[in-house]
Amino acid sequence: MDQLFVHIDQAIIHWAQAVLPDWMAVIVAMKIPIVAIAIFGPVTMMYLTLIERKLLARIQNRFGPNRVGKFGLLQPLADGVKMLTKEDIVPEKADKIAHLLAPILIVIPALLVFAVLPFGRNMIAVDLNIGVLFFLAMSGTTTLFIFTAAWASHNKFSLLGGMRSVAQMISYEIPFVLSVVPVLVVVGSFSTVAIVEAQPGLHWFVFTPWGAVGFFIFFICAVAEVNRTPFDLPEAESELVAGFHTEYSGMKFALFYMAEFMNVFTVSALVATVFLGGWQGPILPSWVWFLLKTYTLILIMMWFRGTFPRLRADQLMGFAWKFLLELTFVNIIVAAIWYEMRSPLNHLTAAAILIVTIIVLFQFNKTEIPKKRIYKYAYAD
Amino acid sequence: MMEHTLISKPDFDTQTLEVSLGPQHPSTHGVFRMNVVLDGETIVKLKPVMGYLHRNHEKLAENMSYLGSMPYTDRLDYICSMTNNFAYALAVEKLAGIEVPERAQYIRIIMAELTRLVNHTLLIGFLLNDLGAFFTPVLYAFREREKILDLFEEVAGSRMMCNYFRFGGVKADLTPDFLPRVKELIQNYPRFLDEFEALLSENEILMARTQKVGVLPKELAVSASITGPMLRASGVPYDIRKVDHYSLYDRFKFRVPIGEHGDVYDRYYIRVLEMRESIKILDQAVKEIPSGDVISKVGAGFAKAPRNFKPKAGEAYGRIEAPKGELGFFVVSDGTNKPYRYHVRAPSFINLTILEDMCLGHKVPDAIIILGSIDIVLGEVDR
Amino acid sequence: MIPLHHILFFSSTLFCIGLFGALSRRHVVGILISVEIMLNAANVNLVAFSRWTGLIPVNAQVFAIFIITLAAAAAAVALAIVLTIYRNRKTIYTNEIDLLKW
Amino acid sequence: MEVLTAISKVGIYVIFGVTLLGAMMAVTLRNIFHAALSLALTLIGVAAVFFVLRAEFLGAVQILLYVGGIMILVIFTVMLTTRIGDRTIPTSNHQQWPVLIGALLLLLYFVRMIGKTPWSIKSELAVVSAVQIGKSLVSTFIFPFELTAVILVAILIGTVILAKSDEGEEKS
Amino acid sequence: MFGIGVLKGMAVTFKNFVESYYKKERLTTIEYPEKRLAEKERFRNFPFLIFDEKPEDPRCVACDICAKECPPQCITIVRAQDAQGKPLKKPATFDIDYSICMNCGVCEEVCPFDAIFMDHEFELAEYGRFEDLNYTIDRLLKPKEHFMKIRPTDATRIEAELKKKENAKKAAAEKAAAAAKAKAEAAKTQASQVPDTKPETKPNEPAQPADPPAEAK
Repeated sequence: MDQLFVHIDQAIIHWAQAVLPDWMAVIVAMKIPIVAIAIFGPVTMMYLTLIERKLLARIQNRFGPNRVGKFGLLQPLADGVKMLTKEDIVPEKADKIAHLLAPILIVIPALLVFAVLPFGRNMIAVDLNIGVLFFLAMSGTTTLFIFTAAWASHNKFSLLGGMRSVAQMISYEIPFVLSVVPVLVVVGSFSTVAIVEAQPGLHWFVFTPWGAVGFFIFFICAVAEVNRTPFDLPEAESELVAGFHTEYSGMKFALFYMAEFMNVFTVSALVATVFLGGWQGPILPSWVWFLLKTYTLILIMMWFRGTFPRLRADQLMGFAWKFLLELTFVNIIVAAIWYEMRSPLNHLTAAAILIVTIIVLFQFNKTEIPKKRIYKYAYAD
Repeated sequence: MMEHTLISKPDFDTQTLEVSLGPQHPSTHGVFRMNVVLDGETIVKLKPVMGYLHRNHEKLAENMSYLGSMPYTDRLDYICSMTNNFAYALAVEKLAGIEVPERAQYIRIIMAELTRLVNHTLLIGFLLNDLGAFFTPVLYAFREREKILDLFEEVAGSRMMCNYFRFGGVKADLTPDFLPRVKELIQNYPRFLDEFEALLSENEILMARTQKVGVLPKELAVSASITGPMLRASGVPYDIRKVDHYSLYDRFKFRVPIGEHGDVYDRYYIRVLEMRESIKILDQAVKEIPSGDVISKVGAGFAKAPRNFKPKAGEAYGRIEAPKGELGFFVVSDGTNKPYRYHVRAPSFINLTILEDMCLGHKVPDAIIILGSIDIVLGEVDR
Repeated sequence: MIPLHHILFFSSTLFCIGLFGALSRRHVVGILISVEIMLNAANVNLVAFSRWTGLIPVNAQVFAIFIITLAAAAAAVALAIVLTIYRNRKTIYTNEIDLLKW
Repeated sequence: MEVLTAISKVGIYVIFGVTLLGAMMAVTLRNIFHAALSLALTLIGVAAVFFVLRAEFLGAVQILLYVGGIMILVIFTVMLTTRIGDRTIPTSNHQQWPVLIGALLLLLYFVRMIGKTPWSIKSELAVVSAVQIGKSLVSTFIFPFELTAVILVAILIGTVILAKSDEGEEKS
Repeated sequence: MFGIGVLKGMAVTFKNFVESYYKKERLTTIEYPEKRLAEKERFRNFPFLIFDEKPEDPRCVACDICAKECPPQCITIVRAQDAQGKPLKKPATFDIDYSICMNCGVCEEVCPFDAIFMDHEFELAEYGRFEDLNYTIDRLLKPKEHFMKIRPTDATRIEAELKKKENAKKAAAEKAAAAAKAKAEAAKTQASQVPDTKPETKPNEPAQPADPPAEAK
């Protein structure tokens, strides 16, 4: 069961070698993972939208889409058709080329990043030896394309949304990148497969002290990187109407939507790979473990969306620069110390240092942490 | 130095940005526009623009019999139609000197307090919606509001446009299973409130977003004749139920919560505490409600034939503690069956006048939640 | 694989395009863009040599990394200067910024 | 199998072509916003060239730093300095043609010089991994590494002061 | 920054999520077209006219009180006339413009003849905006039984009152008839002093079938 997809892959390659000329067979062999990702990406995106709507509905005690298809299962298809048939309005004074280019440019990195994720034991599209760095580089480029979308649609609201989103993405990119460094220091290589192999059985990194803190920071920054509540400032409906994608409709809006949800999947997949031991797990086949962990993280992100109000721009920045960044630096040092020392002593020292830093950071941010209030009553009879 | 002839004239010279939020905007509670001048993200100038929902309510009332404009008062503050009827009925009864039997007074108080629960629950839901919580609090609020609206429909015939009050009492008596259902509601509501508070009150993001935002100082509140929860959140203990003792409010024991900072968080939390007090009033009212007829003989006659209800010439101003503030009706009669002058003192309109003073220096998202915390309904603002 | 001199042709053309841009652009940011292109051309050269001829291939790549970081730093300062020029003189066209003091 | 190598060779030349096209657009387009975008295209093209030359670490760093960092700076400056609805004016000043000729001459000289010099090509092509770069950065190149760190901090402070002080001055 | 309050909030939403699967009072959505909510008795939607036996003679006597009292003035009545042009106690046309009516129930209260009541029917979508929603008399008329079906308590109360008025009218009619007969006999006895014939048929004399003179009301 574990190597199911790998056997399918081999079978296709054997069939291709038997039938096609050899160079064609090699091309087919290369193309299988690409086709798999090209199907897997959009399909996950479609069904993630459905899962999100169903989950949020249940949190709010209502049913969620159940009219189209048996339990609303065909709803994503209906949305897709609607998006395709909707008229595509381009504002008259907008920058036509950039307006068209932005959604395409945003989807490319979202798809490219799938190549680096280890879906299961030797089920990875391209085993780059700079896997994680490639992922971070790709997610870095989305900032630029979001801003082109905002600037090209030539409207005040999207401009404000664009500026906010760039500021947020940059200030969360640094803790995002640096919180992975401890894992790289301990594993010694960028490649995602190596990282997963370094967490055999149940020795996931999340159970080490620096791993827990790293997981917390990495997950928070991942939520911010993907612009989801409580950091969904750029497309804050209540203030900026729809942030940078106000002026998009029809298929272009669908592309933004697709990119957002694919990012949600890939980012939680990376968090699962780096901190929760990718496809490592006791009994179940490897790819089941991988999907299980990724989907729990996605459900947590959706749970956030159902519960939290939005952070204001300056609080959001303050949280990144004045809390997360310092914690990441200390985390790197603690990981190094943990790596050097042996036996249980390292866990204790690492945990001690981390707790001290968290307390100290809380003291520094005292002014911002709100206090509970008690209220008195008049006319108390 | 010699001024160069510049090729391109910059229009970004003062770095300020003129943005108009509304009238077609997802979070302005109806058709209300704010012309905001922004420097970066902080608000430099804010001009509210109203009047999109003006329906000429007061001129209409002058060409209609007194009872004819009672259904129109439901449309003033379309969330609490019962309290609008209550205030109008009080004003006309003061004008014409009509007595109201005890049972009718109790029914009126029960309806008023139920409307207060509906209004405050809805407001907290929409305030959280402006803060960005994606519809979860609103839908919890709607789930509870449904129970109360079912009670209204059972008694008055319509969920939101009740048209239930008549001069001298109420249109019809309570249905047999109205009181048991109110008792059951009184049991469950505190449990819902505790769950609502657990979700919201200690939520750090909410506290961070709303504390010290949109502070309304006590003096400004009093001088701008602000009334209702906004005034009490700024620390002024003024509640018309306790000041005027209208209807039978002095028979019930209840307290009035007071805030000190007067910011958005206080206004939110005062409304939660007020809901708990309303439940106490409902509890006592449901226990002590006497039997008897629900409308005085005189009132029933006029309800049957409103055209020959000719109060003697004179004027009267009846006011109540509506969920949004002091809702008053000023009625002037010249002896005919049509009022000579009819004016509504709308609380949200007057509370809206100081929106700019509270928003200066804040960011755009803060202006949205300050507007949300004032609790305006455009039907009442524009009349 | 392709021979070394093809890559060198590519990087030199890239360099010349950057040079042309740097010298003929009227918009200050345009000039900065061209300078970035010239730096990239140099990087390509370095990497090509490290791959084909370099004695210690690592040095060239480390050198390329230093160039990238310092290019980033230079770009940051340059753009800050451009902003201040714009704020004081309301223009970012090179032929209008010809006074040493304002 | 030679079909595959032919395809990959064509692929490399396509990357070269796209990068050069991007560079030319970046240099000649009138609308500065489009020029910035084509610069992004050039940078990504150069990163692709690094990948082709088996320098993945450098390619990833290039994308991370250049496209993720410097491009944002360029776009921000472009946004802050142009007016919405600003009509584009001729981009190049009068020295356009002489510079073009000079650049072409220089290019010709480069090409001739590259063609003539006998490159001492090693037998097997070197591949450098991220670990090697990391180690050498901290061992042989420790001094430049620290120096760059100092320079970066200085620049950080400098830029903030440059941009910030005017902000304050303008206000008073 | 992230403290306990945030976790408590998430616990609440999780509880809601889980309970909405098995707790009845959590999940209150009713899937409208298939399942419907029980209608409240006093629910008032648009008004309708009521007729006792035949749709030709509705209870409404075209007294125009409801048209005058209606706040948005959406009722227009034209009184019927017989051949010679004498106005009759029946409306020729009685139309309510449903697009203007705000179902406030004032017409039901002020109608002295209990002829107009508020209906429970709310699925009234039409295609045209102007004429379609202007309900004429034939679309407004509904039998007494419909009123009894939708509003039992009010219907019984009103039927009782009508019955009482009916009996009072009949009794008054009989009294008047008896008085007239007594007067006639007195006149006859005075004139002929003939022994008065026992009108044994009087007690079980059937009520005149003709409709009682209206002015007795």
